Amino acid sequence: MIAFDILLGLGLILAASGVFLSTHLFRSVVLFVVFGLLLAITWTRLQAPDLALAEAAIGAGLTGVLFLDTLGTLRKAKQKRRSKKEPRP
Amino acid sequence: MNRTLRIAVAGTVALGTLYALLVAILWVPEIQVNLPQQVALNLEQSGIAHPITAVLLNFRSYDTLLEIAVLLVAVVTGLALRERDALTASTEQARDPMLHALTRRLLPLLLITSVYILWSGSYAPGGAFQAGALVAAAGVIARLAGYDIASRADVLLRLGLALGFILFLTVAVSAMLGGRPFLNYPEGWAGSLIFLIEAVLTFSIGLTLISLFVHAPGDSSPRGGADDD
Amino acid sequence: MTIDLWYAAVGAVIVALSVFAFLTSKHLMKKLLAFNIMGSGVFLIMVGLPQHQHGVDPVPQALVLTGIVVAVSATALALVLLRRYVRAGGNPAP
Amino acid sequence: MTPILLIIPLAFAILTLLLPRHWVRAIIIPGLVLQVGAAVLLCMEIYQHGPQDYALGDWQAPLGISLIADGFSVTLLALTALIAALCAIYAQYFLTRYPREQRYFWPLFWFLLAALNGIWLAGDLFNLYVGLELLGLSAVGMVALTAEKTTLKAALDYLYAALFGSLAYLAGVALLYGAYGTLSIAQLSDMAAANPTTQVALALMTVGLLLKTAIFPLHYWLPPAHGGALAPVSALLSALVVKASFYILALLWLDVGALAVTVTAAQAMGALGAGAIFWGSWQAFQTRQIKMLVAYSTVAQLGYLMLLFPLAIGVSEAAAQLAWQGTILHLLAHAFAKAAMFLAVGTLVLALGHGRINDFGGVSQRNPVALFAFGLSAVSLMGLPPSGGFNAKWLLLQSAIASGQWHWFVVMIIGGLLTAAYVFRVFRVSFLQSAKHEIQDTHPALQLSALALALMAIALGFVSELPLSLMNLTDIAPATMGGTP
Repeated sequence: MIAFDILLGLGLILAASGVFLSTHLFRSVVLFVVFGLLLAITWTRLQAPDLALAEAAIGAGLTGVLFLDTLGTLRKAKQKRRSKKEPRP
Repeated sequence: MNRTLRIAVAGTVALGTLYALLVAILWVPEIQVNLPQQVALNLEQSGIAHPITAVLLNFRSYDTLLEIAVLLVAVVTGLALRERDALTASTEQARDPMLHALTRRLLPLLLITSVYILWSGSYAPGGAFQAGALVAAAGVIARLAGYDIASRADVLLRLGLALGFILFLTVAVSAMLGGRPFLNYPEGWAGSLIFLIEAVLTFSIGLTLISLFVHAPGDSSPRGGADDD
Repeated sequence: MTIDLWYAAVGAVIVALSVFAFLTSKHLMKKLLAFNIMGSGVFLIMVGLPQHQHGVDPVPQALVLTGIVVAVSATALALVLLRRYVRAGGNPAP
Repeated sequence: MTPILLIIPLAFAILTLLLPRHWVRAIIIPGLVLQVGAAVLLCMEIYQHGPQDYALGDWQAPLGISLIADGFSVTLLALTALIAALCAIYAQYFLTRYPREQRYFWPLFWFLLAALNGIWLAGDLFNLYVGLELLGLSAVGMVALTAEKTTLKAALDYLYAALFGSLAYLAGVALLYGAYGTLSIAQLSDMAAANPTTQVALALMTVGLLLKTAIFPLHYWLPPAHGGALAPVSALLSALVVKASFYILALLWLDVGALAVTVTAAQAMGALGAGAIFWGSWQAFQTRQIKMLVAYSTVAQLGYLMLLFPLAIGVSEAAAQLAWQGTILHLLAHAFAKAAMFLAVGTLVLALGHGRINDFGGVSQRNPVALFAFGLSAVSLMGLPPSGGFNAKWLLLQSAIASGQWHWFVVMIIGGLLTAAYVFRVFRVSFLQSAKHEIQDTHPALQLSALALALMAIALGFVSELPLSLMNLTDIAPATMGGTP
């Protein structure tokens, strides 16, 4: 039991570091969702099932989708800017 | 700016924060007030058997009222910054038949689950916010599959967004008309009123989160012309 | 050490990491990710520290629930602003 | 009575969101009258019966949340109602040029007022967090309304600062709850002792609130946000919004954590204030855009508020009392003067079609009322008599003398001179040079609402006794005056 908590805590820290260290934004967002899911498990360990539910649905789920969606538009905007630049160098 | 300097400053601040927080946590003084005990003692009077829902919608309902105002402010700003053309364009692009079929099965499931979570909130984990998030998830999936919801009917949309807040505020104010304090529930009615508020809130929260997603400015259209009303 | 205190300490580490990331990262999306993770760290402290002292406490759990909803509203608003800013020709990683 | 001041703005926020346009225009004035009336009534009630504690939902703190209406908070409620009313009248005419922004301006405006009133009345630390977030998000929304590239960037920077600041604040709340098990401000100020947890909590909250108050060197977000927003928005932000986080800061240092703060820390806060005064004034002197000048002037004037901490902590009761009174007056006078200045400048920019100070020539002939309002508010900002600003600075100077802290005396004197320097830049150009470009006429309501606010800043010099006697009716004052280490 204790070993599980230690691992889970370290997992949270690792996932958070991964989000920050990753050079690809897409990978950061995926790791962010992983972090959210680990946090949801953590809440059950802290006897807070409501928070586990909310974290999985809102924290990881909805926020993750919002981030991914924005990432898509940012990428498109970048491509558009590039394609605009190319015809007139 | 000078990158090394930036990292050095950030590192110092972060290490200082870590040290301070750890000291504060490890040398925490013995707690004096036992609030969980008070919650337990007053739980019966609150009309709700699940302590967290009781705190959120009765003991500290004022926090929740303001929190819904925060959601509304976010969505009002989102509406103010939306673009007319963004919506139609992105609806066209995403008519994936696979996703469409999947959505058809998934949507009812999500909605039923959200009703269950809402209902269970009065005695077990669950409640308006989690249920609202599920409604929103259903909406987002439907949106990705190409269903057009929560889009144009402007006045109706705004009414739907505000409905939960309106009901909450009305119940809270009507207490004052009966000579009781703001945000008080009439005796014996607390449980049912809270459930009613939560049900409407679930709808409004779901709609709010969906429209924050749907109305987010995209880049699918060529021009950013944004005229409203 | 109770598991509650352990998770509060983990929260402290996460907050410190996010502060570093918030101050060093340039991309506005990454700063927003840092804000969200920092919030989670604060929430862990908020629930873990009192529970370490007197067992399960519904009050901070309810507060964190409020905090999560506020955080998602703020994130959604920030993303709307960010998208609109990029649409207007702004650079998300100044 | 007390919660009425929350219900009015919340209800009008919803009404302005849902009603059709012409209805919205029609209900603004009645809403403002209601709000001002309720604030005045509450002031009178507190004046007659003393501070009130209102248990929301009939749940006593710490289980429930209470609203605390004391002399300090009702003064701020009245200030908010007055300034908001005049800004709203201005906005009704100003926004006719911005039909799109107008739709969403009003709901955000009322939510902003609800957040401000909620903060002035809050008796609970976590509730203050929710209030701060409501305030921050509605302020950011108002800055972003015009959706131009520069304002969007300003709004983003503002939002990030606000979010980071409130998280730091929340971390402190988490620690305090972990240490004492309560969130009630009244209870915490009885219990909070000088231990590491309390001190770390206070430090975190202080950093967060300094960021939100835009105190030097954490002011970077303020000038673009306040300088780039629409004129009525800038006025509300500079006059009221930044004061909310300062109010919480004062509450924490002088009430909740009075036993945990040290004299050294208080002097350090004063040093930040001095830095703000010098840096803000210097930047205001340098900038070429009139709105940026006014925004940097806010950075400088906020510095004076920070002087409360060294002047009130670790000194005699009499000196602390003077510092406290001077700070309140400064807060009020700056709110009136700065709102007037932003509205006046907004009118001038509208008339000229640009905001370059060096091309302000001739504006004195075509827009004399707006320029006069600018001048009157400048008098108060510089601290010249007769004005609220003069009385405030006089009290602060006396407090510095009473506690023998001559260094703060010098800072304030230099600050006044620097203010004069950047303000006279504007006058020199607008009086001495003649018009290069065509200057348009502006609606009289725009000029008059600015003038009304400026006159209030001056009038405060004659009725300073009123807020000060109200302020004595506070729960905070005794702890402040006696609670020095």
